[in-house]
Amino acid sequence: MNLLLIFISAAVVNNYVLTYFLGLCPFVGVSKKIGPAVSMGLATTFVMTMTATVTWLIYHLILVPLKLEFLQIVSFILVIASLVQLVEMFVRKVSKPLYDALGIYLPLITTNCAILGLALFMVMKQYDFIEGIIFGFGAGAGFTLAIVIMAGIRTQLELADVPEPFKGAGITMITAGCLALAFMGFAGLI
Amino acid sequence: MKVLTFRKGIHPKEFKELTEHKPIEKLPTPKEVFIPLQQHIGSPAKAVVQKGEEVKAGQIIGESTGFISSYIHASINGKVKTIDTFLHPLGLSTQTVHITSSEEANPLVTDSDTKSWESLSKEDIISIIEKSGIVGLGGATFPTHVKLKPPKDKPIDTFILNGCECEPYLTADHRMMLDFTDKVVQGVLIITRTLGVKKAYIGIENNKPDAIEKMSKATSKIPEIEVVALKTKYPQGAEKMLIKAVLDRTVPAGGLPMDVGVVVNNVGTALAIYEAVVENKPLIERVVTVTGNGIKEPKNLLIPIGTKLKDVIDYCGGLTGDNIKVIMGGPMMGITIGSLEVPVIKGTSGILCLKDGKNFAETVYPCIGCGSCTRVCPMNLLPTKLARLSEKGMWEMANKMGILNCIECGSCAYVCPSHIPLVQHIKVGKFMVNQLKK
Amino acid sequence: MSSFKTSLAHEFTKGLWKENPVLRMLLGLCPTLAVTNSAVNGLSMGLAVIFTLTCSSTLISLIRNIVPKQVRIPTFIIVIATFVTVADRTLAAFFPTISKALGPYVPLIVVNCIILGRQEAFASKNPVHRAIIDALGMSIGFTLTLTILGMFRELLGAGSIFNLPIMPESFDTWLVMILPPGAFLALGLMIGIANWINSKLGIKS
Amino acid sequence: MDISSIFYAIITMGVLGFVFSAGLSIASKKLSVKEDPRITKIIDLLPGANCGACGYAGCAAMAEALVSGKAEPANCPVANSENLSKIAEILGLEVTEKERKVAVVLCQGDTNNQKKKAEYLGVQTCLAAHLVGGGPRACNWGCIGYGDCIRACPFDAIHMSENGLPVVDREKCTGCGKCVEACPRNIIELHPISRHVFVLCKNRDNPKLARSVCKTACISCGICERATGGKGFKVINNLAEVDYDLYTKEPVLPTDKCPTKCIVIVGNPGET
Amino acid sequence: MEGKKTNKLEEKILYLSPSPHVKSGESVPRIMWTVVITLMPATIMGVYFFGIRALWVILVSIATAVITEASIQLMRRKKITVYNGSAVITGLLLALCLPPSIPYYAVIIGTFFGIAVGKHAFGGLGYNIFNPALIGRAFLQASFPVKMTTWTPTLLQQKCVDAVTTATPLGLFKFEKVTTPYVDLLWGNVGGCIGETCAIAIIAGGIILLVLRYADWRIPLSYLGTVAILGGIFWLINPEQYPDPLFHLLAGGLMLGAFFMATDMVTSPSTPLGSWIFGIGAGTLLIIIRLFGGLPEGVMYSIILMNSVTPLINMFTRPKILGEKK
Repeated sequence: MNLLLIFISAAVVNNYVLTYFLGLCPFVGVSKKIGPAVSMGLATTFVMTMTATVTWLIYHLILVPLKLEFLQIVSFILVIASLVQLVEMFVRKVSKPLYDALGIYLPLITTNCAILGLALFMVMKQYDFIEGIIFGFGAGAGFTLAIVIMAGIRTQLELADVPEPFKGAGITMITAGCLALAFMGFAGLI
Repeated sequence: MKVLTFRKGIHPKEFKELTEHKPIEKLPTPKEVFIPLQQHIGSPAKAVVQKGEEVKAGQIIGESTGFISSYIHASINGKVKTIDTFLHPLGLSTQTVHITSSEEANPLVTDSDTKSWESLSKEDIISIIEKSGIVGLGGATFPTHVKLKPPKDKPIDTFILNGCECEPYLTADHRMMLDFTDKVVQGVLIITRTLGVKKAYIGIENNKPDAIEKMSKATSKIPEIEVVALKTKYPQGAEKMLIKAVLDRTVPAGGLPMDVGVVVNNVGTALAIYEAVVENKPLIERVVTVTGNGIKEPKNLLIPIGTKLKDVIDYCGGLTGDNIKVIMGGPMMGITIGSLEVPVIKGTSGILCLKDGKNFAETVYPCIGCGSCTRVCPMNLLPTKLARLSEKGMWEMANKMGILNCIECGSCAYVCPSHIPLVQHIKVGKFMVNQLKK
Repeated sequence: MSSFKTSLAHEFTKGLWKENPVLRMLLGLCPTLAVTNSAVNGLSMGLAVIFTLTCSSTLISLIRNIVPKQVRIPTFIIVIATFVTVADRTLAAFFPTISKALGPYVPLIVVNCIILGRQEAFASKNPVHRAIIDALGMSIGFTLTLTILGMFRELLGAGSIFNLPIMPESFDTWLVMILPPGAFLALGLMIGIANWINSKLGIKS
Repeated sequence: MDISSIFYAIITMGVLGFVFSAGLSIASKKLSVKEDPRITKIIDLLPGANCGACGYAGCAAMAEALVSGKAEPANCPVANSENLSKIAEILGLEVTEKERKVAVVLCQGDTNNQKKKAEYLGVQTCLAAHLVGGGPRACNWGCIGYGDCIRACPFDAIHMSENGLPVVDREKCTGCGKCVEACPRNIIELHPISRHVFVLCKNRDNPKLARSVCKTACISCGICERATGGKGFKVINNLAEVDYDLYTKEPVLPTDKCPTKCIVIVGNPGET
Repeated sequence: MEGKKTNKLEEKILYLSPSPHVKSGESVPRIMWTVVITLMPATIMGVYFFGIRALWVILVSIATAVITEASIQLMRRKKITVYNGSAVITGLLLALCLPPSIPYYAVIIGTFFGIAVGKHAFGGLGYNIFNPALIGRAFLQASFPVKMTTWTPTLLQQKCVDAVTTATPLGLFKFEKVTTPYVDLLWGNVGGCIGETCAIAIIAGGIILLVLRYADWRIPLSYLGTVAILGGIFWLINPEQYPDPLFHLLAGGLMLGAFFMATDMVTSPSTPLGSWIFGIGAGTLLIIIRLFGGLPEGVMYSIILMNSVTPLINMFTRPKILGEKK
């Protein structure tokens, strides 16, 4: 039950994008179409789960015993950067269409705040190993949920008569605001 | 009798009472006719008469130029004045033979030539039909002889005569079934024989009980022909809907009726086939419903091909006002005509004149997503989505959503509370998608 | 020489408006939205970014020729992370309240797209003085945007600016403005206004 | 902080760094995908309008095609010659100077000249009007006047005149051909900028019909053909055409002789 | 653009227009005004129970909606279309789901937000993703949480009890486990938003809307059905903890939401299957929020959450084209 709550909390109640503002670059950049949005969401979920696993190990097995907690930013980011670059190379090799669809945002997963944020939050909340992984997975699922909903809305908005200055980022932000308003309904769920 | 139908569709007000009780009248021979060499789907015919040449009604003046093409005949006795471009009801001007009537009367080929058709071979019949320039008279104008020669890998087992006339206002087919019952039935027999099918259905909407009764009586002794009553619903007369209703077979998307072993023809076509095969009379005139509140005396007229709309309208007492919309065909799928100088062609099933043209400019609201169009689209498309995609130039997406399956029946635009010209947007989309495919 | 000066001036001013990282390039949105619930927080975050971006741009511009291509991004990030750690610790030591208010978003400067983006797009390709000017322009543009956004949200959400009460006592604060939805809405509005001004000025996006 | 923690920090980061960089460098070898560095350079040199005039999906696709030898720099009609030669340099090609093409609207049927046929109440775009009823103007060959070409132009080089006829800005026009594609009546064509004499009519109807719909329609009278002795103008299918191959540099222009004034000099001689 | 000139060829000017040339006579204003009329029973009952102040709230809201819409259209140099009634509906609906004691400035802020941001930022009528009235309400709920949850008793209740504030039936149950009699719920003599208390009046209007086919019957049916079934399941599990299904249906804004908000054509799916999914989804969310969330009421959130996935639903429930193989 506890794990379920952690998952729901990370996925909906404290949705990464809509309440912590993490992972906004890809959220804005890759939500124009459903297909890429789904792949981005899945890629991020994958990286997030992996990150949660690896950073938990590094933090608790290396940094804490050596009393090097102050190195967390540097070491986490190093781990994440390498991990993402590996994923990038892998995707590029395996699926060119996927690589093309994600475009420059794959390297930007590195700088996806959601991922480092995830690691930092995980440490802050003092989750144990399994909880950490669930937390990472839930956060990824929440990110995927938000970005796919957003992509659906934006596909529809492409046919809409949005006022010129609001086209693109403006209306995306406003839509995100409305979504955030809607997600407030989940408050108190846990 | 069980009443058959298809899913979805609409039921617009019929307005058939204007002409449905008026027997077919013959239009006096006009002073001049303009006969376009392109009156059918396919390549245009090639003129085989010269300027100044005397021609007789029924004489071939244009020869078929390909597999999908058709012959064109003079519709009156007279002299070829010019062969040049002239206005065409479908828009672009085309090569047209202009014939002025000669003084003498216009005796057409008469019933005295009647011959028995039973002795003719299949090939002979098809050849006569081809030489007589018969095309689908419901409006599609697809050359009929091609339809009667289906490819070997598409066996045909059923013929359906389309007597639905689901378009409001139009009564031409209805009157043909009443006034020429036996000829139509004989026409059906010729077609079934030529196709070599065992079963033929005559589908008639149940708003024409008199036609159902008369046709049933006429066919009661012919076992292979069955008259079926269909629910009065638009677009019941569209091929795919008709096949669905009568046989419960679904024509595959992008396919033709012959893919499910069916050939569909219109009442007018059957009549024309009878006249061509038995009476030796090529397609030089056709029954047209002239109707609407914009015309003084609505009538069902037998009109020589090539007669100018103006002459027809004058015969019917002229228009009733200034702001008139003149439509060739029915109100759902017909096209508006910008000039009364254009001629009646083989595909003209009706001339509809509607009053108060200014009121046609309805306020267009944005789509409010009410879903009415989706509920009525007989092809199960999403008309509003297709129209929006087309409007925004997203052709690829439109193609993916099946824009080419639209039969342009107009049901969606009929019900649209926002008055969006959905059909026009979709027509543009279809045109562009086809362009891009090339 | 004059062209040299104008180009430097251009490098500086482009960040303020034309290529404003937040409003025009949509970079660094996470802190923009997260910490602008008050003007002070926005400004502090901006200052932290000015420090980090300028320092890391300088360093990366200096070492740009000796870093192999494959490991450039990790290298950039480590450099950035180092300076961020410095900023984070400094804030925590001298301004504990602000540090607490900004929470994990200071460490998250590491992954702020503006900083990495500038390294990748500019500092790693340009000499030191240009890199510094560019970094200053960008980060000041960022700071200004954040401060204004913070002022707007604080005004409506708490009735004050820089903690000074502005609105009359009877003003009923719009709580939503300091909540997440308010952040999105205010930023969307600001982007819209910026685009509108630009279209009036004839600058194409 | 004591010495040992600094020591540990350095060791930890060093080990971590070593492990990951080793992993990465192995991976980069194993998983490397060869990408031509020239592509990015060429993308920078292409105009970036993604207009598609080259026949590819956009400038990036064009760059790939260029590198793979499927396209030539000259296929891009938009880029200036300086950039084209730079691209050619990157590719190691010789670039041939080509003459700039601009769009010409071959119709004068504005609302003053062309008769009005009917009230048109449908969708206000040329294509839609062309497909349904042909729009409000009488000529079936001429300009409909709803400005599809103007909306299609990515360079803001075509504008509607007061009387509803598109006018090309010959300086801004890059010859990308978007308007040519957009015009359902095909009255816009691309011509080398050095051409100035045009028959501004596409009406192939018989003279009587043509004259009845538009004041400035070509009525195929043949005066132009006779005036140039057949070397310059020819009437084919009811329409006079300029024979640019035979057209001499200094022609006796029959512009003043054309009874409907449909032969016109467009642009200024000498412009490039 | 075309000058009026007599054409020598034609004496009469004819009209060209795309087919079809006959229309059903339906129009957007007709639909919108019908919705307004069907909301009248609920409105009248609201004013009856909560007095003249409720009427003022409604009028202020409608006026703000109309003025906001008109000024935005003026600013965007678009045709002003307030007479088509869509802004009036937004104003009216928003007022009907506000507490009667809400300050007027909040009404203005909420309506302005709903129309300006919820509707016109997305392009105006037909393009909005979220129901403007509900987005306006959600904005108010987040801005003024206390004022939005302060309820006044009805005039009838005030005669019997001397209280300034009361609680809604849902709130009473959630926080105090007090049930309200069904008669009061049906009749509407309970605390709550202006237009949501009288179930009978809402159902009467809603039925008219369904009969006229101005609302898709699938949405209210599946929405209410899901709430009843899920609510029933939980009630069977633990009748102490969870209220019975009838209470779920009648209490709070569910009726108003199901008949008038969820069925908003613009923001609900346009395919039949989509309508079912929409209703079931909204019902499930409602039960989750009501039973497990921090708030007693979840109609508004359940609908706007489903609004947000409507584009996705539409996309994945495209009907199969006749004869299409998959």
